[in-house]
Amino acid sequence: SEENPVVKANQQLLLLLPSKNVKVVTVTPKTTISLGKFGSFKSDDIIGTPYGLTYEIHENKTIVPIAPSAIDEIEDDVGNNRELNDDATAQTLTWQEIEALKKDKNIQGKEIVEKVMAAHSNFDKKTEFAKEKYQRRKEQKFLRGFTVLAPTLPTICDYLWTRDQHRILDIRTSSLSYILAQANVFPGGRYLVVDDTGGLIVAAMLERMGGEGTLMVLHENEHPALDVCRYFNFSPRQLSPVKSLSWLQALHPEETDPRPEMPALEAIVDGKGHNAAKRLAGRLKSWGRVDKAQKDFLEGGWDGCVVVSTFDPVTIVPAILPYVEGSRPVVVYAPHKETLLQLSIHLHNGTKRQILAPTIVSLRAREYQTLPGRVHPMMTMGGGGGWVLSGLRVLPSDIEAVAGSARQ
Amino acid sequence: SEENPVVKANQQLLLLLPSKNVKVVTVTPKTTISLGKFGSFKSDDIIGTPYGLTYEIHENKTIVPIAPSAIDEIEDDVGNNRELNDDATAQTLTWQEIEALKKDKNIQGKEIVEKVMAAHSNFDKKTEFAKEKYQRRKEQKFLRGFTVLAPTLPTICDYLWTRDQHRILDIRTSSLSYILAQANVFPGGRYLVVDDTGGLIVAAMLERMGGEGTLMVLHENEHPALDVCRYFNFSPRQLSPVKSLSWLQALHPEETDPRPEMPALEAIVDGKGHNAAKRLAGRLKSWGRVDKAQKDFLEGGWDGCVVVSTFDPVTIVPAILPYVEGSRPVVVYAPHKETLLQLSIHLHNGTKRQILAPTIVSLRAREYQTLPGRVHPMMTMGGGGGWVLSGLRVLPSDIEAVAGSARQ
Amino acid sequence: MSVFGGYKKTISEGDLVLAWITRDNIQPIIVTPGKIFNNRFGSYHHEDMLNLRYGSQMLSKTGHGFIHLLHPTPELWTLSLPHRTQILYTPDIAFVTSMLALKPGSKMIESGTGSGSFTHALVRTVGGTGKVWTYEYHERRFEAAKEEFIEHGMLGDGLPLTITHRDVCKEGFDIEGETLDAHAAFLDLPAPWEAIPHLSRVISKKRQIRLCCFSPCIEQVQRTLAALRANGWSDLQMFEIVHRNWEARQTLITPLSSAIDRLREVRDKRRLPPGEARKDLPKKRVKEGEEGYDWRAVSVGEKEVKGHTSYLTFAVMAPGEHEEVGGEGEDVEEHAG
Amino acid sequence: MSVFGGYKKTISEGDLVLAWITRDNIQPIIVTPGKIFNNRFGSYHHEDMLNLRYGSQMLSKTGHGFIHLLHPTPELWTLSLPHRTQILYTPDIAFVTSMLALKPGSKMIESGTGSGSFTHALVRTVGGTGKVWTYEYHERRFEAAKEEFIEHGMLGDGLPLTITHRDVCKEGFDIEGETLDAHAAFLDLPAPWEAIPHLSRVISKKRQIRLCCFSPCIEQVQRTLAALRANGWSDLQMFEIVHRNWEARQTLITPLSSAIDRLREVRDKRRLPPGEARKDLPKKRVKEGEEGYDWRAVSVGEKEVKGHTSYLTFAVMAPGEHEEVGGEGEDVEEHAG
Repeated sequence: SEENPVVKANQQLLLLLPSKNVKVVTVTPKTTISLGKFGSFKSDDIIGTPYGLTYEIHENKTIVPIAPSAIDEIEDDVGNNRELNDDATAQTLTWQEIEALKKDKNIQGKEIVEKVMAAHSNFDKKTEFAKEKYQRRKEQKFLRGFTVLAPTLPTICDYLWTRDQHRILDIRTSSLSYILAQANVFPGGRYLVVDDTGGLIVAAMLERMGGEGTLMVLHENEHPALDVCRYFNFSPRQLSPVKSLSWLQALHPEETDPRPEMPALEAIVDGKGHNAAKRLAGRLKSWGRVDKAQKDFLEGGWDGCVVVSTFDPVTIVPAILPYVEGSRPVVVYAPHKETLLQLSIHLHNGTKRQILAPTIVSLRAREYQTLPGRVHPMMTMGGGGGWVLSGLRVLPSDIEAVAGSARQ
Repeated sequence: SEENPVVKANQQLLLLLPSKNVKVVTVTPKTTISLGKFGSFKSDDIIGTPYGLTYEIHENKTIVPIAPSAIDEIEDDVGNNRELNDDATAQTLTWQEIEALKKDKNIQGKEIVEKVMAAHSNFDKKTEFAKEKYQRRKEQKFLRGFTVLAPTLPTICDYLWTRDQHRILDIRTSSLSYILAQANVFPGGRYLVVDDTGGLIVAAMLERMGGEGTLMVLHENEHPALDVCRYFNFSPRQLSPVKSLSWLQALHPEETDPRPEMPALEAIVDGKGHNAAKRLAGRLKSWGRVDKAQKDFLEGGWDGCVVVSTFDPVTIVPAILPYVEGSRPVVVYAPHKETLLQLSIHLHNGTKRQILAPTIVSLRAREYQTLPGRVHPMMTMGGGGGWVLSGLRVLPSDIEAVAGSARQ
Repeated sequence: MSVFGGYKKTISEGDLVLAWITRDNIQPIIVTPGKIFNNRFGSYHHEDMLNLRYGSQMLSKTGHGFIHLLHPTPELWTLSLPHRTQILYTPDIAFVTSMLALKPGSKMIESGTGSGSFTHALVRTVGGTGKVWTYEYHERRFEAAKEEFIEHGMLGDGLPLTITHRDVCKEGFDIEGETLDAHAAFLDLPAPWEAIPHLSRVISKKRQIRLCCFSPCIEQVQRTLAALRANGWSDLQMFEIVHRNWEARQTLITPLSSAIDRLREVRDKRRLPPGEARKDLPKKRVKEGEEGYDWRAVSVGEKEVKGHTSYLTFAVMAPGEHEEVGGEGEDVEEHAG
Repeated sequence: MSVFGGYKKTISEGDLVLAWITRDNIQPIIVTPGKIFNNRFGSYHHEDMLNLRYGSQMLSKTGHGFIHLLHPTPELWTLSLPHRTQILYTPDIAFVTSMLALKPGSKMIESGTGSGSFTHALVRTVGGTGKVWTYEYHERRFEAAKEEFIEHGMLGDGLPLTITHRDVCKEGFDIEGETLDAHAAFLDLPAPWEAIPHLSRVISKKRQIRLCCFSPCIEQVQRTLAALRANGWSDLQMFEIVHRNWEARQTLITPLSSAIDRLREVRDKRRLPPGEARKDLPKKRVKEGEEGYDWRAVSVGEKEVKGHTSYLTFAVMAPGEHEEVGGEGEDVEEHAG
């Protein structure tokens, strides 16, 4: 069974700030981690602690665990407090006075909030609910502290989407989860993946593989771009399923350089022999890695493929389909439905229906406000989320032999 | 102010049956209207009564107004009554016994329901809620009666959609309402309309015009297809804004036959003179109608256009745009988003941006179950509803003169 | 006749013009010669607007910016309102209008008036032969709406609109000296269940009456449903309008072969002796839709989707006698038939 | 290793094969030589399936019909279940799995087992190193699920699944002789608020615990939220998964000019003397995608859209001590902080 996860030295850590923004920090031992206006704390104080704790930062960078608030939402913009003229003039503390409070090291965030609330001239007129809302708003502004987030797929996906949704091709947790289910990702499976999101898809699949099986990454540049994996803090074992080939190496193995030859005798005797041998060893190792991955890929019989790419899937899917085993899923994501529409029509017309019932699905997780007495869908929701086409590779009775031979 | 509407002799009437299906009948005076297993009644008994009443049918085709049930829904399929084995064997009355009850003219529907419920062996085990649900189901089966529906746009649109959604191009109340709003339809406006739904769009616009203004119908066949209007039971005044032209008459007025000439003298003297004169009068009237409509259309300055067509809007909108006045709405509906996508790109590239900020909108009315303690969105909802592109015709500063001259 | 229920062709002095800068920035202007409308892209003199046709694109004096001079409509007016207040938007307004079966001649109750966005659409739809009674509790909002309605030619002698400063939950809808006999009602109130019992006094008994309650939270809907049942309303239906705006765009179609070509290029460059031209060719920036490339038409949803406006609860009162009964319905037993 | 967490290449005797007839008709078959699978398009002999590769299209003996022989997966299994029972579908299952952060090694509580559709996905995801405890109150359903799990190789010695016949609302989740220390829980119960207080005894205190409650009605969500607050759960979130299936189609692009051409044709025919060829040409039926015509690729939504499955309420328990407190939370004051 999985170990109880704790914060490790040198890991990437996602922290939730009182502003509800997420900040990524590196937990370098024996350093101070600064959260700007939300305070600073010592990295050693959190190493070895479980994920999910919330801390307030006190004097001298000390952190104190506090109870997470059960109601940790700010109400969405519902105009139910219309009677109150909630403008800036209602606040009787000046901006300078509040700043002075904030600079006073002897006053904690909670106290500032209380002072600010007490100084609000209309505060008594507010409904109980509005008071709470006001308090939460002020806490966001003045509290010093953070919550240690567990590096889960939804947390990381949301963080990346908020930072730059285009970089991850607009994918959201709902679509990504659906991809993992439709692709039937489990420990020990052998999957092909095309991932132009910087590694989010690879990471999500790796997490579900638990260090068993093979994940063949097909990439557009010389090396795969898998930066996103670092947020997941994978162990070497969890990373072990990854193999990779560039598209050139995968689809045109005949163009691969031959096995590096022994260097000429001169290279060894001219005094640089040691370096040359090392270089050779490196080149040999790299060649061997590619050679093995190519043999693996060409052997076929893969347990499914997941394509999330900036290249037209109409040109990708037919190229890799012969290497996918029968009754195994083909799952393609695109930020625009029209891209998958073309793919679907192409599959229907072009490849003798080797994909059973390709279906395009849109998935959105519609979030609700959960405040007591105030339940409703969020007034605004982020767009995006993309589209997923999925189907199963099948073997039409009349091309069975052909399909088989393509994969010898 | 609008008169209080009542059922009129010879009108088309929509009746809601206990099965929740809608049936259209013609209210011919002094006849019997049959609702099949839900009974028969005399047309005269409802002529002159207001819309919205619910009747039970008693002996001798007499109808008795009854209170509409406040809870008139059957619960959607939520599996909250899992414990009960609600299979056919739980009913101790045989099918034959129930049929005998139904045939007994002395027993009303409500009584049958009671007998059937009493005979249900598990009835006591059901929750209060499930009992009510069961009762409603049985009422649907055994009650004789109906509700007189007011011929409103939502009622008629739902009826047509259920009968044949393709015939009305998949349009639903939500999209149709949005079209009327975006097209700014009001009494006295002058609108162009292309309606390939059999008249639903025309009818909806006519209803909002209240007999004032002009509604120019552009049609693909020799005569406009406006059958749907009959469900709205319009008065002659309400219908008066309609004028119509075929596409040939509208866009190629030069091909219109010249004014019919006086017949040759022989036609009058050979004894058929009277008929020939009558024919001529008819042809002259028809020619005059077309001629007037053509002048109207070509004069331009229309207060907006609504296009709901089976023809590609890319070929329709540029053809009629010159006749639409500046700052007036252009609203196009299509059952598929892709059709409007092409139109939008065409408008952007092709016509020097004569339409301001064309936007494609999808609208769905998501219905909820409203039963006490059981509120949730309906488990299934009909698809469809289509897409609406809307924008405003504008006059780019550099083509103002050109645009003006097209409409002289 | 208000400008919100009629059209003009050209702009005259004193006209209300909506200056479209962007979709999110539409500014109302009363055309007043001598005045100048400024935005960060330029200046526009009101007198230059005179006699222009509505819909005209107007260039700024410097020629860098432009605006479009639009004719007011209830829909554009709604778009032009500052988004910070709770407004009824067109998708909801449009659906409610149809569900309440409004048309020329309809007699309609609205409370509260709020920003007046629905009121504009109502006045347009009921026309000169209908009636709209609107009620607003909040005094400042009442005053602002009244002033605006007068300015827009919607309020005044012989016009179909009446606005009343009133807490309808406490004082009901009666208007002295007037028999309302309303056909339909729309309640956008925090506690519609307090107002529902008052409706029976002011709605027509000769016809079917339609009601819509507009509530953001589900708990409000639940109490409203109970009150409707207790007060004899039937055919209870609840909807949410789910709408989304899309824009057409074109995206470049990039075939996999282009990746393979580039990989070959990189490989071939590496095979060159060190020092020889290894630098990449600068990537050319392609303009959307540029010729010589493959483009795919795609639809792109808004960035910020309106996830929810409000729940729309509809009910019908059958023709006939309806007494003031039932109160707010809080004592109604759950699952009661 | 269950067939629901592993793949085979070819079909052998005794294998579970899913015969795909249509998307709405997928039939499970245990391959038994001598048996015949019949549907209205033909007959398929089990022995002919032996040694075929999974995914093969199999023609019927008459050659008129065909089926596809598919490898079981939790997703296909869910699709194959009769739709009349309340099932968890893949879009919800997938989202819940991610939100509960399930992966190989996770220890998971599920109640009730229901149709077992989620259980199949859970067993696949937690793998051989994880644990799934599932509880079912309804006896007949418990027996059916147990039998099915055994048949599917998911239940048995050394396997990660445990099924218990239990009303968890009354008796809680404890299993004699076992320390659960679960990481996550999923409650698909009519009254999850009755089960929530029992969770604290069986969840790990050394880590963050995640919970999901699956409820069709909003009133259930409201009571669940109150119970979660009263029992120390935080980070309450509620979602609905809105999903829709689309199919690609091609529609004919008909230009307006074709209408005008036809109008001319009709006019010209009428000008002919009566009696001369006036009959219309028969309309040719065009096949979708046929060459020589203009086609537009369009997406068509399902006819019957799943409007709602359930509300998904999520909550988190921070690491540390959590006592049995709070009960069902019904006495929690509204708006309490």
